[in-house]
Amino acid sequence: MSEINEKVKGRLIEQFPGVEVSETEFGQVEVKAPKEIIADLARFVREELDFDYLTMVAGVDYIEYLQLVYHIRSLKDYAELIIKVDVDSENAVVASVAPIWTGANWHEREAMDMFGIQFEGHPDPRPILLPEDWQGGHPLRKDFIDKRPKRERQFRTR
Amino acid sequence: MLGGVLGNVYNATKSLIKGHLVTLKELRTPKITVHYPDERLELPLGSRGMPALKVNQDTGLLNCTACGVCARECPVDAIEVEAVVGEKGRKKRYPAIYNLDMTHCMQCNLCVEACPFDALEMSDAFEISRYDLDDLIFDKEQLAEIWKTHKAVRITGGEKL
Amino acid sequence: MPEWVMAIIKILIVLAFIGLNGMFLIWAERKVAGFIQARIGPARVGRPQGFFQLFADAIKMFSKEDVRPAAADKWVWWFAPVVFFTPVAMAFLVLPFGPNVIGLDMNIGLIYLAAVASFALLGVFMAGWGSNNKYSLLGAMRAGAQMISYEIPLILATIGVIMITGTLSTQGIVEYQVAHGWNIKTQFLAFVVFFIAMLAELNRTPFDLVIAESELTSGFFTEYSGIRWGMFMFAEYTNIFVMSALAVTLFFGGWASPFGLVGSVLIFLIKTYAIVFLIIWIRWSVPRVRIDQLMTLGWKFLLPLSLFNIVFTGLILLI
Amino acid sequence: MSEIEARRLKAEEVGHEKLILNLGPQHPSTHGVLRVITTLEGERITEAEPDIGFLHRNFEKIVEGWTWSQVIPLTDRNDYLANINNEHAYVLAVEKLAGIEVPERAEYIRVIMSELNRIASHLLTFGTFAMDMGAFTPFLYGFRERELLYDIFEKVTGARMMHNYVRLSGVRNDLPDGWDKEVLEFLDRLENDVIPDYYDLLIKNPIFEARSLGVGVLTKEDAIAYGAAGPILRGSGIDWDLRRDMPYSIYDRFDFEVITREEGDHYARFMVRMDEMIESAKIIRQAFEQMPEGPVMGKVPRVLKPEGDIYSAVEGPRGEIGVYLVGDGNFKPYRVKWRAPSFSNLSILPLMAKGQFVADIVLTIGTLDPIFGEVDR
Repeated sequence: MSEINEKVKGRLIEQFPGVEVSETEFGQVEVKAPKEIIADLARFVREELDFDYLTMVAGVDYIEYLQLVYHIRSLKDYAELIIKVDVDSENAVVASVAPIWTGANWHEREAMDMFGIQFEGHPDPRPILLPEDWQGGHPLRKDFIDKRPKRERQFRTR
Repeated sequence: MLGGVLGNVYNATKSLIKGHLVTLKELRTPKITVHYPDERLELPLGSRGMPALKVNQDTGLLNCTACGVCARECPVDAIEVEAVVGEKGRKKRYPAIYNLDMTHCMQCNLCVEACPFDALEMSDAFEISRYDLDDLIFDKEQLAEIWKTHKAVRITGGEKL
Repeated sequence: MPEWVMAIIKILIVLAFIGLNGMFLIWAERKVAGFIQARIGPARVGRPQGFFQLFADAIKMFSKEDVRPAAADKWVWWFAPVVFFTPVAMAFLVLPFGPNVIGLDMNIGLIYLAAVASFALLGVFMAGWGSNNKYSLLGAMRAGAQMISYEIPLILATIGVIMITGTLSTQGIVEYQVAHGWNIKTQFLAFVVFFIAMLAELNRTPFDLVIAESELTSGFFTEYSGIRWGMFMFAEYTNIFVMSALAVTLFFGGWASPFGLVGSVLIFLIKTYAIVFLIIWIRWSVPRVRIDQLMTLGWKFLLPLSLFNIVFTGLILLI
Repeated sequence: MSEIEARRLKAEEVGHEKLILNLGPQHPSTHGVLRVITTLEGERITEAEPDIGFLHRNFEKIVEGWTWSQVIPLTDRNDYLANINNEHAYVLAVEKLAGIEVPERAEYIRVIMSELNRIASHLLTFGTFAMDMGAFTPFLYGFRERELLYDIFEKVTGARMMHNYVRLSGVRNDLPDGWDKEVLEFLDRLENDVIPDYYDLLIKNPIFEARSLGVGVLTKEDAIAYGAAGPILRGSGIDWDLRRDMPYSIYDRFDFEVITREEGDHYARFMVRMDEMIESAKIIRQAFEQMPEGPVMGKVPRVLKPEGDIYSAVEGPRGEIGVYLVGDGNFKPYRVKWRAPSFSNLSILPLMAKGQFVADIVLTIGTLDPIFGEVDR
C-alpha cells in the first residue's frame, strides 16, 4: 500500500512543485494546495493518478481562514488522498470540482450552505439543506449565532 | 417461438402459484401480534425505559449526593439538580431539587454510566405519556417511586448483564 | 300486491344487501389481509374477531366532515360517487341468486351487464377530473386506458359461453348448466381470460394502477373523505361481489343445486364468496404491474387469447 | 413568482404540454420527507429534482458543543436503521485519533452487532422495495423478521433502535449468557425458512421480474463519478467493499464474499442486498467461533483531548459511512463531518429518473434506499 502512496507522492511533487505533500499516520496521502491550482490538481489526480471516487468535501472553519477538505479514493489502487485547500473566510471563492467528480455537486452545495464558500463553475449553485430563503447566516461557521432560546444552567448549589 | 411463450407462461404460473402458497401457509401460522394494553411482552433485563433514582434499602433515603455529574454528562440537559450542602442535622449533601425532563431525555444511559455513587439506575418504565407536557418533568419523589415499582438495573462499563 | 310495491321491496332488499355485503367484504378483506400478513386484523370492536368494526367504520364515515377542495369542479366532484355507485347497484337487476330469485330475467341480460359495467368508468373519470388534483387526474387517465382495454377481452370471453348456451339471459345460462354441467369444463381458457380481465376491471392488485397508493397516493379518490369516500369504497366492494357472481353464473353453474330454493341461494353465495376470497388472496400476494405492461398484457395477450377461444369454440360446435 | 409557477412557464416556453408533479414531502413512497419535483410528459418523467433538507437539524453543529463521548447517542439518529454501524464509524474515528486500544472481545462484539444490524437494515429495504412495487405482504414479513431481530438486540443493548451501545475503547456491556444461541437460531431460520419464502413470494414472481429487470440501469462510470456507495456501487458491477478492501476493526480475519452484480438495474441492487444478508450471517458465525473471552472495555484516558484530523470510514448497510474529525486538543470535537452514503446515493436520482415512468421513480427511490436522518443530518 505504501508503494502506491510513494508513487502518488512522487508524481504530485513532480507535477506541482509548490504543494506540500505528506503521508498521515493512517496511510493516507495528504496534499496541502493553494486554492488557485485546485482545478488543475483535481484534474491531474483524477485523470493521471486514477483517483476516481470522491467520498466527501468537508469545510472546516479555523476562524482566521476556512479550509476545504477533499477525500478521494482510488478504487483501482486501494489508495486514499486528502486534499486540503485554505480559503479566505471573507471572500471565500474557490473553483468547483463538480465537473471533474460529478458527485461533488451536492457536497459542494452543502459546503456552500454551511460555510458560505462560493464555487466557481458549479453547475447548480443553489442551497440544498437550508431553505431557499434562509437569511440566518452560515450555520457551521464558528461565529454563527444560534437564535433559539437557551436553557438555563442545570446544576446549582444552594 | 410459441414454445418459448408457452414455457414462459408455464414458469410464470408456477411461480405465481408458489407465491400464493406462501401466503396461504401464513394464514395458519401463529401471529406475532401482541394486544398491547391487554397483553404485555416480557421486557428483557436491562431494557431501557427512563432513568430512576435509587433508594437505599436500609435508610429509605436516596443514594444521590447531588454531585451534578449526571447533569453535566447529559447531552440534552434534561437533568436539573439543586444541591444542599452542610445543612443542620445531615452530614451528606443531598438534592433539594432533582428534576428529570422527559421531554428532552433520550434514554441514552449516559447519566447512569457517569454516576459515581450508584444513585441512578435505568428502569424499564416506558409508559410515560401524559396529557400535559409539564407532567413530564419528574421530580425526585416520582423518580424514587418509579425505581420502587419497576425493574431497574445499572450498567456502567464492561460487565455482564 | 301491485307491481310497484314489489319493485320497491326489491330495491330495498338490494340496497340492504349492498350495505351489508360491502361492510362484510371490507371486514373480510382486512381480516384475511391480517392473517396473511402474520397479524390479526381488526380485533377491538366486537371481540374477539372485530366483527363490529364494520359498523364502527360505517358510523365514522357517515359522521366525518365532507371536505371539498377549494379548486374542485363542484358539481362534477359532487356527482362522481353517485355515478360510480349507481351502475353497480343496477347490475343486481340481472344477477340470478336462485331459481326465480332474480330482479328481472331479461333476454339480453349479459349485454345489459356489459353496458352498465362500462358506465362506472364515467364516475371514475368525473372524480379524477373534478378533484382538480394531479394525482387524481393521472389515476383517472389510467382508469380510462385500463378499463376500456380490459372490457374488450372481458366481453369476448363471455361470447364463448354465449355460443355454447345459445342465450344471453343470465337465468338461461344457469339453466343450461343445470342440464349440461358447469361451463368451466369446456370454457377454461375463457375463464382464465375473464378472470384476469375482471381483476383489471375491478382495479384490484396486480392491476390496481388507478389507485396505486405508492405512486398516486390514492388515485382518483385522493380528495374524497367521509361518506363520499365511503360510497367509492362500497361501490368497489359491491363491484367485486357482482363480478364474482357473474363469474359463478357464467362458469361455475350459478345456483345449480339439489337442495331446493334456500339451498340454491346458499350455494350461489358460497361459490361467489369463494371467488371473492380468491381475489382478496391474490391482492395480498402479488406486486403491481406498470402501465405499459398492463397494456401489453391486455392487447397482445388477452385479446388474441379470447379471439382464439371464440374460434375454437365455434369449430368445436361445428363438428 | 413561485417556483412551481416558474417551472410551468418554462415548460410552456418549450411548447409541450407538461405536467409538474410534486412527489412529497408527504407521500407514501418517499421513505421519509423527500420532495421530488418531477416534470411529466404523459407518464414519462423528463426531469426529476430532489429537494432535501426537511429533516435538517445540523448534527454537525450540535456535536461541536458536546464532549467526545456524548456524541455517540446522537450518531444513532443519523441512519436510524443502521445504528450500530454509525456508532462504530464514529467511535473508530475517535479511537484512531486518540490512539485508544480496544480489547479483542469488544472488537468481535462490534462486528457481530454491526452485521446483525446490516441484516436488519436489508430486511427493511426488502420490505419497502416490495411495498413501492405494490406488494404489501412482503413488507410486513420483512418487518416481522426485523422485529424479532430487534428483540435480540434489546437483550444486549437495552434498546430496540437507539442502542447507544458502542463505547470509546469497547462496548457498554458483555453479551448475556445464551445470547449466541439465539442469534444462531435466528440466522438458521433466516437462511432456511425466511429467505426461501421471500424468493417464492416476491423475487421469483414474474411481475417482480418484469418491474425490476433492466429498469433504472446505472452504469459503472456513473456509479463511480457520483460517489455511489454500498449495494448501489456493487450492483453496478464494481467490486468494492471497505470490509475487504480496506479492512478496519478485525474484518480481515473473516472469510466472506463481496457480492457484485454486473447489470446495474433494480434487480441487481436488490439481489446484492439479499445475498449480503447471507454473507453477514457467515461473518457472524465465524465471529462466534473465533471470539475470545476477556474484558469488553479497555482503558479510556481520564482526559480525552485528541488533536489533529482524521478521515475514517466503515461499510454500513447503505455504503461507506465516513467520519472526518478535527480535534483541537479540547474535550469537545472541533469539527465532525458526517459522510452519509445516502446523501451521495440520492444525488444520482435525477440521472436515473430521466425517461422513467412515474411508477418507476418510486422504485428508484426505493432501491437507492435513502434514509433521511442521514441525508439531511
